[in-house]
Amino acid sequence: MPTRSAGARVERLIGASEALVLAGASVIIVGALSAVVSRSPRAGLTVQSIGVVLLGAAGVWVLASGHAVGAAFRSDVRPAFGVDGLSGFFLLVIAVVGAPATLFARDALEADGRGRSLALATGVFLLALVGFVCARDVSTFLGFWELMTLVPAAAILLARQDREARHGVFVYLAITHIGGAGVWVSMLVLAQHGALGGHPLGGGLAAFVACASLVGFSTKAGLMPLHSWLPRAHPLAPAHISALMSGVMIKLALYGLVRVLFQWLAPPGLWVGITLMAVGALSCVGGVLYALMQHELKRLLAFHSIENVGIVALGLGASLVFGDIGQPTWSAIAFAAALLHALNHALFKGLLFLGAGAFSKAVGSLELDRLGGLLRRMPWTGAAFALGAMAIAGLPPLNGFASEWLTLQSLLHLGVASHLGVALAGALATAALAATAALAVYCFVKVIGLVLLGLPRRAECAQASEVPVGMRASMVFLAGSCVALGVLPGLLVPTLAALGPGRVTLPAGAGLSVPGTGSLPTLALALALVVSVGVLARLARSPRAAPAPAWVCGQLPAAGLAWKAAGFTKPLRLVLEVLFRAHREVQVSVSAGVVQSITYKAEVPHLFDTLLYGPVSQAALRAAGVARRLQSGSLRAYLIYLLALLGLLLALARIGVLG
Amino acid sequence: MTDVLLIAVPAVPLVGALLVRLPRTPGGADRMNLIGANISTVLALTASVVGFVHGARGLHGSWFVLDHAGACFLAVIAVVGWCSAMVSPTYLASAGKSLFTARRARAWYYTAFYLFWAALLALALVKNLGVAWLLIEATTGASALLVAYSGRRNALEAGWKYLVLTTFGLAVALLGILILFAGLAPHGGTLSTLDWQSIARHAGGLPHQTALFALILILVGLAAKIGWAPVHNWLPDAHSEAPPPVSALLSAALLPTVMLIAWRVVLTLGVAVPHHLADHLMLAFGLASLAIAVPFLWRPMAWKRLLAYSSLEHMGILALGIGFASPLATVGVIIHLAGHALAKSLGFYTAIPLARHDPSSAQRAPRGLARLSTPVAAGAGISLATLSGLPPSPLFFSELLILLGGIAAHQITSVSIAAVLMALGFLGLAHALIETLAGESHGHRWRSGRTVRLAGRLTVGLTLGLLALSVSAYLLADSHAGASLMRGIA
Amino acid sequence: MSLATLIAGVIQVAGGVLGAPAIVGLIQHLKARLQGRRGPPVLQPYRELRRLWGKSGVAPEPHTFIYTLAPALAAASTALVLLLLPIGGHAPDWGLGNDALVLVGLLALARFTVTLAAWDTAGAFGLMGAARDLMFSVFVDGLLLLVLVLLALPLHSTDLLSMSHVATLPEVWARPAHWAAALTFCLVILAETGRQPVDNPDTHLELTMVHEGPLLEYAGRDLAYLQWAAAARHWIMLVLACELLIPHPGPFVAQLAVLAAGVPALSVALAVCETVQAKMRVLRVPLLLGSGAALCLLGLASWFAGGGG
Amino acid sequence: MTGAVTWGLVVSSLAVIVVRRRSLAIALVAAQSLGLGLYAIAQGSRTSTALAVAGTVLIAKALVLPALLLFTVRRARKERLIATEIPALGRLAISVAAALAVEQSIPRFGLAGAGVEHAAVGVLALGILTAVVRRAVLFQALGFLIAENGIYLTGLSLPGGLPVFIELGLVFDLVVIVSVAAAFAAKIHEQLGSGDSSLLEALRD
Repeated sequence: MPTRSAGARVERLIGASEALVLAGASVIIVGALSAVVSRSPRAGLTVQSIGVVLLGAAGVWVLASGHAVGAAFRSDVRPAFGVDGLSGFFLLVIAVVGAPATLFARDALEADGRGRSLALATGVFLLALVGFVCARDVSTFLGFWELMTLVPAAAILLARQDREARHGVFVYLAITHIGGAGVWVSMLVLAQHGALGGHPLGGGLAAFVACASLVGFSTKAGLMPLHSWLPRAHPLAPAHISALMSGVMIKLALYGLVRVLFQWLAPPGLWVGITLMAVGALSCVGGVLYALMQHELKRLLAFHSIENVGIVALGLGASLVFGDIGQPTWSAIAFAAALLHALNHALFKGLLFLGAGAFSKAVGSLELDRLGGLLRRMPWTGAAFALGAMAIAGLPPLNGFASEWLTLQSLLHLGVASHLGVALAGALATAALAATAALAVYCFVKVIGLVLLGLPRRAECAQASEVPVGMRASMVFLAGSCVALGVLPGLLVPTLAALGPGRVTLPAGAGLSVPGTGSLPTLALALALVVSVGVLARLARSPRAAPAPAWVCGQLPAAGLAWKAAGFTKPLRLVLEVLFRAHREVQVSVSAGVVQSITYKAEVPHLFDTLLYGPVSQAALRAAGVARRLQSGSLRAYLIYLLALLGLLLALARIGVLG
Repeated sequence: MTDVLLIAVPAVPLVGALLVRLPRTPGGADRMNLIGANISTVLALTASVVGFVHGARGLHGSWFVLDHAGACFLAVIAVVGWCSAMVSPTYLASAGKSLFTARRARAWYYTAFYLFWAALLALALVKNLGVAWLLIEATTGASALLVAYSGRRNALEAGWKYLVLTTFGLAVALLGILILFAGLAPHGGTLSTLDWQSIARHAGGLPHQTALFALILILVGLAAKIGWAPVHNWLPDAHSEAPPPVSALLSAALLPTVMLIAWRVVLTLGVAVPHHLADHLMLAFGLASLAIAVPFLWRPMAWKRLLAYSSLEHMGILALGIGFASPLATVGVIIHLAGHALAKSLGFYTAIPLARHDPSSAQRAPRGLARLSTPVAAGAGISLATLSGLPPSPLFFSELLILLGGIAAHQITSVSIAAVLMALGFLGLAHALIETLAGESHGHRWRSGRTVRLAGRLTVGLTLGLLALSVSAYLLADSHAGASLMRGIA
Repeated sequence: MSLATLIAGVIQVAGGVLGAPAIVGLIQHLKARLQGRRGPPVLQPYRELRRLWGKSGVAPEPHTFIYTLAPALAAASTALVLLLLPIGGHAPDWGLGNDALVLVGLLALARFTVTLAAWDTAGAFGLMGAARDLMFSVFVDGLLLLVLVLLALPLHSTDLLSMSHVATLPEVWARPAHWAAALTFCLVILAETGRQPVDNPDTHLELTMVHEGPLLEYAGRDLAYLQWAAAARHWIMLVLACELLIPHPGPFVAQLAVLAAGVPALSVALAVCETVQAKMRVLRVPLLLGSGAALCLLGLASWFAGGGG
Repeated sequence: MTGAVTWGLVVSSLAVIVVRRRSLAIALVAAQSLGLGLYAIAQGSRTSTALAVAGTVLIAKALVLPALLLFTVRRARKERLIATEIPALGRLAISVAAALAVEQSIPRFGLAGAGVEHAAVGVLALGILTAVVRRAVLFQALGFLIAENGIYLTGLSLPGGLPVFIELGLVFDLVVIVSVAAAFAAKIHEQLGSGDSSLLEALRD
């Protein structure tokens, strides 16, 4: 009896969640279309957000119930859709960013043709993301994979057509497509060998597929050294599209990687995990280092996406390595850590990009050195932005800390593993991640300081006004969920660990109690922190503080004298001169012995562009130029080609090469 | 019944070629063209339907064979030819002086056009290698005149190169055919010895050397006509200088149809040479064409020249699909053929308003169409996006199927190289797409004249066709069409 | 809750809150003596705290709630760290766990708030110090984590209690890995407590300040919080050193004795070090810390060379 | 007889490559075709159809086409080849070498005699080479005729000869192509004022 009733309940669940998925998708379609037909995109975007929420609910439902709905993965090319636990989780990721993003766009987009087409693009983008997660056969998978790349490009071009935008979009498409060849090859091989259908691929081919998929997916995920498109493309897009790109799209590339490495390949061997960890370490350190040197807010945030994707990759790599050295529990923990960080990054990076959008709507340019003092002018946006910054900097008691703690723990336990090589890798990765966290703190102290605090450096900042309620609400929602996940990560982690290899079950609870650690009781920590801060602050309030100007050697504080990004990061730039190769020029124009003006220009070149991408593309173009000489225009040359081809083939046949 | 129908398929345009000379006024010629085009198209489409309905084993007649593959090609040739015929009056109206005296120009154009079309339609049906060769040579004669129609110096040059290169190539192919004939002479040295079926039947008994050299000579010769690298050099010139309707017919119908002949040669003669040599030759041609196309696609080019080089790329992809010789790849080839035909002809048709409103577009790459004219921009954009294989275009699915088939045929190396080359080629098309639609454009919006309206109508129609194609490709890719497509031929 | 844990809890709180300033006082006194001055008495810090507690704070223009909350937040997070520390291998369960990484995170939070407050007042000197402090923290955190890896080797745990248990095992004496960790941790102590050669806490020249810089604007109880937090950081580091690194016998009482002897001894060592060492160029510090990292990796290798655990 | 014909064919093809005047070259090609035609008639004297076919081919190739080409040349009287050609000996050397290379790499494929096979393939190659080494567009048309003659020789020496349909079709195609070529040549003369194919290099990348 109970089993039957349980079965019936499962049936109900499945029916319900399937219905939710369909409903959500169709509602998004309706929203996308209505955005075009109606005069203003607002209604359409609202509908889209509803649809995304429905899909997220379906995802959570599947994740919680643990019963996949729809079709299972299949190796032939018959179209199929379905949702299992992993897809459900990523549906949740899509939803938690998609809903606020659409809500934000509702107030951010103008009610003109461009606004309407952007709303349409947003809807299509959401559908592409959802479709990619729900695809269950190779052609659907690859189709939505490509769409997922293209729609943002189209959205960028819809928003702006200047030279910079066109070039950025081209670089984006170019790099992702060349890398995408890896995805194509690996997916086709997997499909053709029945790996999607549930017979994991092993043997020599598996290594090839692993390499191809690593190249392909990590290009799209923006892992170094294949990241060069990311800091170009993300800043160009409209804020809510950037949020979706940075928060969701690059995560879905990792979703693909997880599918290939954890599900469709037989355990591929130690080297894959180590490689993934190396790439992850490079990405997180390199990403945050370059982020520190940026002077434009959205570009800085884009580099931080590289950093955080790197952290996720570290977790996944650690999980693979643990699996290979026979520690299923830690393998599952590392896996859960990676997924949790993916979700967290989606939350706070979405929040930060939306905040950047709000600032640019309020004051225009996002040059860090020309902002300031916005916290007083835009309290809601400012506070939410600051919270997001704290979260991405990995500070307790916010969500970034929870996932980075879990990742660090797994790396550290890799460091105490029983092989020297693995242990060294683990120790180095641990140190790298710790340094990354500290660098992130450095970077976001700089960001908050330059954007929100101090004196306004521009007239617009002095009269900036708070953005409309819809935009505020979306940011507040994201900030709230950052806090919630920071306080209650334990509700999610066991589920995620169960998705991972080994199907390990962890003790549930508000905080994270992991064997081999001193446990992270997030809730208690948060409460203790809040209470003690409250008490101490209350005590500090009396006697009253006396107003006084800040101490700048007796002068009055002036915006012109205020510190800028370059100055604040100078110590690090000097220490790491070798890496940054910064060059600067100071021009002092003196006339009649009096200094008339001093111009100072300094920049940190992106070494990957100057040393890797630049030369390669130059060489390729030169080679192409040489190859084009083939079309010399001389008919006689062409006839010689004909004779030569004929002679070559005949000769080959004659000497028996062609059998 | 079928015999009559199939005789009529090439005969009607042949008659049309003569009838269009009767009317004295341009308008009359146009009307005659309209009638002839509609009748021929209806006949050809009926024939292809007949072929689909009971062509699983191929309908064999006195001079023709109609199988699934042939039916597909027939349909494509019919549709593209119809579109080109419909477009021609608008082109002729907007075109300036021509190779021929103004009074007879239109008549000459239509005559050559219909001869060309008739030859193509017949080519999809013939069951005999020798006859096929004669027809191919005939297409050269007819289309060379059309290529040079505009009479400009460049057009003359292009036409001349086309004529010389392809005729020499075909001479080589003919030598191959004669060698094959000599080899088959023991089995009755009559014309029917060169029927596909008899070749297939007796190929096994051929002396290995004879078969090998015949195959090489025939493929090299046909390659010069198909436009496979490295003997493709006439292709960009001819496509970029010919009148747009003719370019469409050349790129979308002529090249694939000649490839059909090559395909049949490979299928029938391939058994006589050891370890899939024929397939490997196809793969070599395919990869070479892809590789050669890339550096040219990377350079900003005049619109039609860009399309021409993309034709080179797609002929390479088709060659790959044929060379992989697995059912999935074969389905992919057919879808690719049809999708490429629709998209490419759409692209060439948009060149008409382009040339009308922006004469410099014959030399420079077009820029910023989106701001100049929505229908033209839509046409150009959809055509380029489809040609670069972006979803949801049919070419996306066909390329996927072809590569999948390649892996099924254990050609992982070729598949990987092809995937990378396609991605590299995509760079060029993507750049062209971005600049064509969003680049800086000068001048104010084009007013929607006749040519622009035409572009709009064609865009709508062909886009619907493309969508239908992709839907069917997406849903029916896994059906067992592939096997029958491959079997029916011999 | 056993007697041991009760005592441990008392010492956690009392030592951290009341004892910490004494360490600073002791170091300053000894330093003065070693330099031949009379110097302030050991209890000077308490007097200063009392004085500050009576004074009113300063609200510089411009500032936001961040400036206002920073001292409380810094003090609070430091105070929470106190509750994570093992005392004599025991600690009461405050419900906060005893994880080493949580400790690191809370210290980072304190640093974050203080440096942010420096931005809030837009004063140049505070930012100068903040930038340097954050730059150091990059290397210090990496180093600290390496030390933790080494300490977690024997029992595969980052729980501070089990780590302190490691130090009581007899074989720990023979472990190069442990000594490498100990040596490296000394560098971490110097950096975290802001002592020479990394920083000079007694400087009054704004241009050379690191930890003191962001405190410039503060007065009254805010400053009291911050100064106490600085002192508490001394306590935390020294207690960690005694508990995790100085090998010591197992019994609780003995461990307490070690603690009672160790903290003053280490303070003396700090004072001596400050006297003999000149302040290093800011840019040289990372090199120093880097050498520590190399040492840690050697230790790790030696652990496996020694057949692991 | 066969030997004589093949040698005549080869020699005349080489001569076309060497000679300077276009009318002379046309005459040589006409002579080639004539020889082949007579050979065909002599061979095909058994059946009347074969005779008829051979006759038509003879007429078409030995009379009509040369006449057509000569007409073109006459129309473009004021011929001035700007660019200088490769010296005659050089042309000869290149062509002979390339032709030998090609025909040596073809194995026996079952014609009457090895000599004929080599001659046929060689002449085909020489036809292409004529188009390569000579600049004038007219020679490219002639080259095609020569190549076709080589193939025709193959056809003649096939056991049982060529099927009638093919043979007639060949001639028909030949006429079409050559007349189109002649038209082109005339137009090119009109526009460029010279038949120098090296002026036709405007289309390039």
